[in-house]
Amino acid sequence: MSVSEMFIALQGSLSVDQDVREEIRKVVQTLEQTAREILTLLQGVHQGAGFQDIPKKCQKAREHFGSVKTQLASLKTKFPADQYYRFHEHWRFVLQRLVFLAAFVVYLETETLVTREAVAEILGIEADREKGFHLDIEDYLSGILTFASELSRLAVNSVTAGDYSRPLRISTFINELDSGFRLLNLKNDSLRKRYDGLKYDVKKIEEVVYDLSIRGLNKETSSAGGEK
Amino acid sequence: MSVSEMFIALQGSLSVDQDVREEIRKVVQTLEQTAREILTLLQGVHQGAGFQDIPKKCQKAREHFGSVKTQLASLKTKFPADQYYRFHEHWRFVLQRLVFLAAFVVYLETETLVTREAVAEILGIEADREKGFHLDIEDYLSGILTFASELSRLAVNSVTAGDYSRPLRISTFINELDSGFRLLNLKNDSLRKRYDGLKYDVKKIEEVVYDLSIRGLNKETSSAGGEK
Amino acid sequence: MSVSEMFIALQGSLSVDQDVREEIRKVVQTLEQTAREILTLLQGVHQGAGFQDIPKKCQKAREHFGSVKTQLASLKTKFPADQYYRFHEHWRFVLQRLVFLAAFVVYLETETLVTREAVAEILGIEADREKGFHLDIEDYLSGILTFASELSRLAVNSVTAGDYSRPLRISTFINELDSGFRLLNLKNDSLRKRYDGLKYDVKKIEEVVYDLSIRGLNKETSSAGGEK
Amino acid sequence: MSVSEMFIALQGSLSVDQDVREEIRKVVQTLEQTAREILTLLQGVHQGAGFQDIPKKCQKAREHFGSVKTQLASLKTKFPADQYYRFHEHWRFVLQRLVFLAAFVVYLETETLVTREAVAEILGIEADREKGFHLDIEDYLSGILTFASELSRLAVNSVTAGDYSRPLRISTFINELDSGFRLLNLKNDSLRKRYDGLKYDVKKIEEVVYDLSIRGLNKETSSAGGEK
Amino acid sequence: MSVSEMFIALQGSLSVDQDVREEIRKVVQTLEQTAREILTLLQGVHQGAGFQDIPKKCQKAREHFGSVKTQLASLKTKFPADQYYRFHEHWRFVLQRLVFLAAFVVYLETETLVTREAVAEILGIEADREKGFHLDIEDYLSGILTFASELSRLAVNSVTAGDYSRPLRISTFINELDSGFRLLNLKNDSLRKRYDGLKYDVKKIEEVVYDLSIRGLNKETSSAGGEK
Amino acid sequence: MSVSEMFIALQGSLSVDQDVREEIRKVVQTLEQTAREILTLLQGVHQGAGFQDIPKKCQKAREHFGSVKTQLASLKTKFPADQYYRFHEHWRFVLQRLVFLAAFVVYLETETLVTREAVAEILGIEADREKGFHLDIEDYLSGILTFASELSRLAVNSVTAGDYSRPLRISTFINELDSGFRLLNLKNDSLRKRYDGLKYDVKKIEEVVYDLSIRGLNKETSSAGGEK
Amino acid sequence: GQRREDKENVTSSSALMISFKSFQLELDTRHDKYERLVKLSRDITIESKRTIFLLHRITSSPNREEILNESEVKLDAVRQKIKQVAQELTGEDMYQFHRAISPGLQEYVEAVSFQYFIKTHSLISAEEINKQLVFTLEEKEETTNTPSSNSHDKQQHTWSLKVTPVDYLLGVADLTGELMRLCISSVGNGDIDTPFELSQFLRQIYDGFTYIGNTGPYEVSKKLYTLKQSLAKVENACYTLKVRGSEIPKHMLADVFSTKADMMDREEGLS
Amino acid sequence: GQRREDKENVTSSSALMISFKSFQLELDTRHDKYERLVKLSRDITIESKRTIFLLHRITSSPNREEILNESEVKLDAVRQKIKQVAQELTGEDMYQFHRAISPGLQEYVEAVSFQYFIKTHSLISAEEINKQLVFTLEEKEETTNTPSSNSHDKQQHTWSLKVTPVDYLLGVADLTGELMRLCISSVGNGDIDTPFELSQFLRQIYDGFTYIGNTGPYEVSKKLYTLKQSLAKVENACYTLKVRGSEIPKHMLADVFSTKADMMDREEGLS
Ligand SMILES: [Mn+2]
Ligand SMILES: [Mn+2]
Repeated sequence: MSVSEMFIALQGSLSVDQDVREEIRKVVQTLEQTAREILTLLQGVHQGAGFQDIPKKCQKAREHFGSVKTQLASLKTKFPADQYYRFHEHWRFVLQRLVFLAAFVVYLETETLVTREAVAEILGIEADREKGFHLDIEDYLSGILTFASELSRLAVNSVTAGDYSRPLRISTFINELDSGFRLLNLKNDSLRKRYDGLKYDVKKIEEVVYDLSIRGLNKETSSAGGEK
Repeated sequence: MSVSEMFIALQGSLSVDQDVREEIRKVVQTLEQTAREILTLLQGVHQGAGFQDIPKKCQKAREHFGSVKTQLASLKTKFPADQYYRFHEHWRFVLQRLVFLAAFVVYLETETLVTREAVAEILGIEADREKGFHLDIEDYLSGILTFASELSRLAVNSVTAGDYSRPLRISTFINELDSGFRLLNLKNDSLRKRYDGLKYDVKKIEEVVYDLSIRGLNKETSSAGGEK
Repeated sequence: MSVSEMFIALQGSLSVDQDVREEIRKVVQTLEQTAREILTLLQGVHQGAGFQDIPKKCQKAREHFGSVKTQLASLKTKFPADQYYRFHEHWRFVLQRLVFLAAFVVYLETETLVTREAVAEILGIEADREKGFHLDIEDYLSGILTFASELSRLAVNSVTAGDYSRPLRISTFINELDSGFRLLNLKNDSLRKRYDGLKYDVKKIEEVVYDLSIRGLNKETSSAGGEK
Repeated sequence: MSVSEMFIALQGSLSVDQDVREEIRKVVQTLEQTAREILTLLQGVHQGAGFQDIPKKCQKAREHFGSVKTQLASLKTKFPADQYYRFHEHWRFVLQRLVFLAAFVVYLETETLVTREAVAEILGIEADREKGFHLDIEDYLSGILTFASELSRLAVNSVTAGDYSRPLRISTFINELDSGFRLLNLKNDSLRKRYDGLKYDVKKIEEVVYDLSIRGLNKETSSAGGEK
Repeated sequence: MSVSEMFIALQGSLSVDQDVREEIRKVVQTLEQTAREILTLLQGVHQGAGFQDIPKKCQKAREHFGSVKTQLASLKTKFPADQYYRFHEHWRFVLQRLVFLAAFVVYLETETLVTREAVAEILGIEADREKGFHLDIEDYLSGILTFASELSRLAVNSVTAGDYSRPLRISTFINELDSGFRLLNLKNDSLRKRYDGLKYDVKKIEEVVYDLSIRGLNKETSSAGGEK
Repeated sequence: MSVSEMFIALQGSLSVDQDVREEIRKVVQTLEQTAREILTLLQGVHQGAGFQDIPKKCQKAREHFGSVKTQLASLKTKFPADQYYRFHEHWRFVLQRLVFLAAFVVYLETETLVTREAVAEILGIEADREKGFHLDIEDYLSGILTFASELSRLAVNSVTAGDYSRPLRISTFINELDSGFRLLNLKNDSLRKRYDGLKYDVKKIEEVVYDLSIRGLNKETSSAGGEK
Repeated sequence: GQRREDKENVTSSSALMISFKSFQLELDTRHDKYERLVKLSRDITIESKRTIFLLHRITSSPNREEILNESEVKLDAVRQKIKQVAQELTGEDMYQFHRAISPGLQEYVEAVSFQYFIKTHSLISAEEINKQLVFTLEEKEETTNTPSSNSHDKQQHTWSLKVTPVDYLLGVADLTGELMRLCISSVGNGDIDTPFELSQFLRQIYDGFTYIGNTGPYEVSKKLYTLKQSLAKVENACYTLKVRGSEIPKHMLADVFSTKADMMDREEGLS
Repeated sequence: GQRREDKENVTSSSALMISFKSFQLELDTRHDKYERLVKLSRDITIESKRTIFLLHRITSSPNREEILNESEVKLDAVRQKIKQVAQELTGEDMYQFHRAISPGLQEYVEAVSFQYFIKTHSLISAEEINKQLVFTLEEKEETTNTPSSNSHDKQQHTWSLKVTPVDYLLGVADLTGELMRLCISSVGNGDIDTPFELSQFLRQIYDGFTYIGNTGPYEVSKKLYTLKQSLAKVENACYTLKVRGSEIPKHMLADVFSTKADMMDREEGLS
């Protein structure tokens, strides 16, 4: 094989690579679009009237996750199964966002932390690398941290909406989550930076609980709204 | 044509170009000066006494926008209409700032979001690219984001000034704005980065509303000022 | 118009814009591909055997410029004519490269400097800004500087190929070019920096001529190749 | 004059120059040392107990400024008066820092902004360029901006120390300062960039005032410390 | 004096300063233009026929230096004499270039090194810092180094032009210059870096002399040109 | 020990460090001065008449090395013996230069390569790290490479001076040196870069020998000069 | 050609070649050692970082002792690595290899000073750190680990390493980041004493660095900005605690009795 | 206070804590593997570099074979390290750890392609390189080196690694620098065939990279400038050889007879 033939072949594989990336980018864009729609849906929770119809919002979000599944199913056909990490950068951001959204929905429904396996199921992908297109653990954790930050906002806004019991439950929940994260040895990367933010979310929620308790509001039965 | 004749001709074009830029720079400087004056005027809103005479401040600002119109009218005479984007960098910063100021004035007057068309009218330029010297969409959006950040400051300071109802209205408004932005599919550029800042403004305002509501202050009739 | 309606309209414009850019990018990619092919073709000139068939190589290159014309013709259909500078960054690099290649071909054919008008014609675009899709002066000059640097390589390799008369002609040519550039009042930008490199090319070619003349080789009839 | 004689003469001038710089550097080092001591002294203000003895700290700082005067007096003997800008880079940093420190002391004493003339007097130098070793305007402004940033820290820590009235006074003061800066037409240089930071200080202080006012603390007589 | 009055005064000074800089920039641009013209004139020396009429070229260059004098005379009226180093950066580049050109002319005329005093006279400025607008030593040296590099080009091209005796004289001259520079104790700055380049010029010229001597050409009476 | 006491102690050790460095810098400056003088002395070798009195030049250089010894003896008293590498950067450049100069002298005297031990002795320092202030192997090698580059210049200039046998001897010598260096595994640092230069020196000398041999000059007894 | 063969006659046994062969050996030995030290430094960094994470898991008295013990075990392991570094540097000028080991040593300083602060609420001194970096052969785990087998006549040997003042400073500068994290966590855990204590301590360190200013090397000055930000975060946290602690909700006195005790508790914490 | 103790009730045995413990294990395992691969990559880099230095010592036929053999031994050792990499990556997605091993693999490509060029005067293909990176357990040195002791049932195992096209390209780009060095050395050693051959070869590689242009990743385009400079150096060297070879010193014909043969020799080299 001559040198120029070799380079033609190399150029060939480079352009295949670019085509794959282009295909991936397109699917990822539709995923981002769906994710933005789910987000807009769930953002309604924070606003005055929003607290009443949380279950309805969750149900609607669940429907959207159906589209997500289809889009992710399409995504995994775009590249060889054993080259997940070759193209990882393209979808890691949107996947983290979807984890956040799934965790938020599950929390609103059951006040529990969605497991990695459960998210994977919601998204229609694998939890386990060996089995195919999966959810990387760092992406899962990163999404959970975004969700934690949303919880501190939820605590604040539920007080505004007159629901005084929710912040306490959130406090218990986020404390357990914090204990979980403390078990991890993170590298100095973006996950570490986001984990540092968790402390501020915990702090904020603690402040809300404090505000309620010095006013004796923590013992009231929630007067207004709340879906429970 | 000899080489040197050719280069003499080229130099001719180059120096015309440099003169145009010089002219543009001068007009832009006067625009910046006027923008700073409007800003100083509107900053007064944040200070104690400022809440009383918002309408007067707005009216004064409107007068300044008259000068802006004249200056922009002068600016568009400095270069051929179809080379807007050739020189765009020179005025884009000041135009964004003027959008922010116009949006602020309009909000203070009517608590509504100024449209691109309305800003264009205030500035005496076109909203529509085809019609001539216009307001680029991204510059409009960028100015709106600066304005959103000013709103969170306004929420804080209106509480200090004893106006407890305004923050709630601001909160509703900025949530709507946030939903609007979520409809956009922004690329990974400076606009996207600035938009990422919006969520902090939203959160800050929610916390102000929280502070009021946990103290029952949202139910009080605002004791001091407020133009409504 | 509600806020969300307004943003939907804005998103409409933004996505038109993104589509235009996407279209432009695609055409530019094919242009780059063609430019690379012409470059690979012309690089053959530097090889020993290459000096014999310069005319053939030039002819082939001319054929490729046919494709370039078609591609550029397609490019200009992708956006309104008065937005040239809005999207200029997309094609400026490839256009500079095409100027270099056209200048190289013309030089190999006739040992003259291609004018801006002539390049424009080769590329099937306008030399005059007013007339439509044109060749920006700075892009023209930038391409010419790349070409000048190629000339110093040509001087060296023509000697290696046994053509002893060419370097002297190149030397005269590049001196004229250098004088031409000295007529320009360049700002301290990238073009200025690139122009500073020209003096090294001039010097290098002078040294080649020196090497030949001190050995009396400039007086010999060139023994090997050379198309003249 | 032979070439070597000429170069010996040149070396003579060069080494005089180098000696001057060496001398300047030495004095500047002692100035930096004194400035660091004043800084360490004034930083004590931020500590709980520190708020009680602000007057004592200011008095001590004033004594240190005596040394500064002597050192600056020595500095100006090191070079001809008309070469101020030749060596400006050597002392500009420390001078900015001294401006900050003087402004801080004056503010702690009288809650006013030190003028350029007053700083010059504290430092024993001229405010007026024509009169000799003076304080450059940009250095003055730069020092004032550092001081503004220290004020936001002071507002926070005075609350922690139980002084609830000071933040309001600081807020009024920094707003005035901000308006002042808006009168300046700064170029796009480091000063402009630093000025952009001022708005964060303004905002931070407004939030402190907000925190106090929403809790009704701004109306209390300050319980702990405060020198007033 | 109120804060705003103070800042208005400051702005007054700042804008005086900006106007001065604008004025200086304009004069410097015309200086650059003249310098480019002299350069073009002298570049002719390197080309074939150029060696014949060196004296004429020098005379013409001398005339251009008349314009330079006028322009520099205008430059020094633009700012107070004791602020030379405040604005030094604006003209230092063009002044270095003029030193180079003056040194080249003087060398072509007399094969001697122009002294700093002599350059100053040619430019119509002072050699002595105390006396007013002067030629900074480092700028003088920097210009001389540019000139040295031009000499190596001259040596090469004089051989091409058939003048075999000049390189030897250049070699002696540059060796003396090199020894001169070795008397200087340069700091690790840009001048030092440029001086490091001198040794390549020395070496290049020695190689030219070598080329001549191994071919016995140094003993020939120069056949072509040479003004001596 | 309180925190502030600790920092005072740390600051103490930092300023001791700075003082040591200042002392070192001073001695190094005198060393550089001496090195420059030796260099000027030895540069004479390259010029026409210089070849006659090489022995005298070497003797004079030897005397200067006496001063070097004294200065280096002073240098080693400036810091603790076991912290050589802490301050290495300060003197490594001048030491490399001195190695070059010593190697050049020794070569001119005996046409042999000075050993590391021999250089150390000439400089009055140790070859062995354990014994005290020593010559680092990389500095030794770096100096030798500078010397090699000087040899190629010597080969060129000895031809000019009419000494045709020296280049051949230099060729043999540098070939052996090159073989030596090829044994080394260098890191990608400055030594590696300098070693890459050796190839060009070898090449240049080979070219001189070629020039001589095609003219049959390699068999002549050197007609002019040469100290042998 | 003939000339090429000539070159071969540069016999590989000439004096020059012999000395260059020794240079080869010397350089390779040096580079190999450098490389081994880089690897050790990476190990030290990683394990130190993990120790810091471990220490952040302290939230209450029950697990406090346990974690402190565990951190001691981890730091002992790190010190064993440092011992290997010290062994590599026996008879060497440590500054020659300083760049290889400096990152690891800084991280160790950070970890060990963090542990020390948690235990004693004070700053460990450089001397204290260095005291723990003197190693003797007698330690039991030595016998198996030493690469050289004839450890017999070396039994009296000791190895030691001193962190430089600059490494110490850089480690302490990074410590402040960990202290800031500890502070924010404390607020989140309802612990309101620690933040005030930490702000005092951090201010002392900040004042110390201010005092040093730019007289140290550039790397130290470079950390000042982050240090200032950490201090600001801690000061803000204290500010928030103070402000909210000052609030007596006059307008809403429900259930005062039951929360009174709790509030008294808090007030104490602030004084 | 009471609240603090509440937090302890987040029992360490909750489902959440159990899964986070497994996350800790997973992350630590991943990071440890990454770190081991970084170390292996460094080893591969260093030994590859030394192989390149060794190959530059080839100057003539006598030592040629010897050096080639020695380089083969060295490269075998490097491949043993790569085998360890391959073992670490068994069952993994190699792209997950690519950043750790890429520098080493690039340097190996550089070394092995340099050796290949010296042997065959042609460019080794990526396929050829990868063929040598398939390892089986049967190799004799295996039995001692394998960390896992129960190698019994693994005997049929093979491990392999593929360098990516980009790693291959980056290695080849660096190869051109070595070829340039080889060219200049050749001139210095009086070998005038090699430079012309090298210039042909380098031009082909250069044309290849030009053809790829900016369609590859940024790292590839970044090397184009250096590559162009290397080519210019080689072309300049050939130019000089040609110019000086063209010179028949008409004015000085002494001793023509004895040098004639030598000159004819040179002319041939040029044609
Ligand atoms: Mn840390
Ligand atoms: Mn390499």
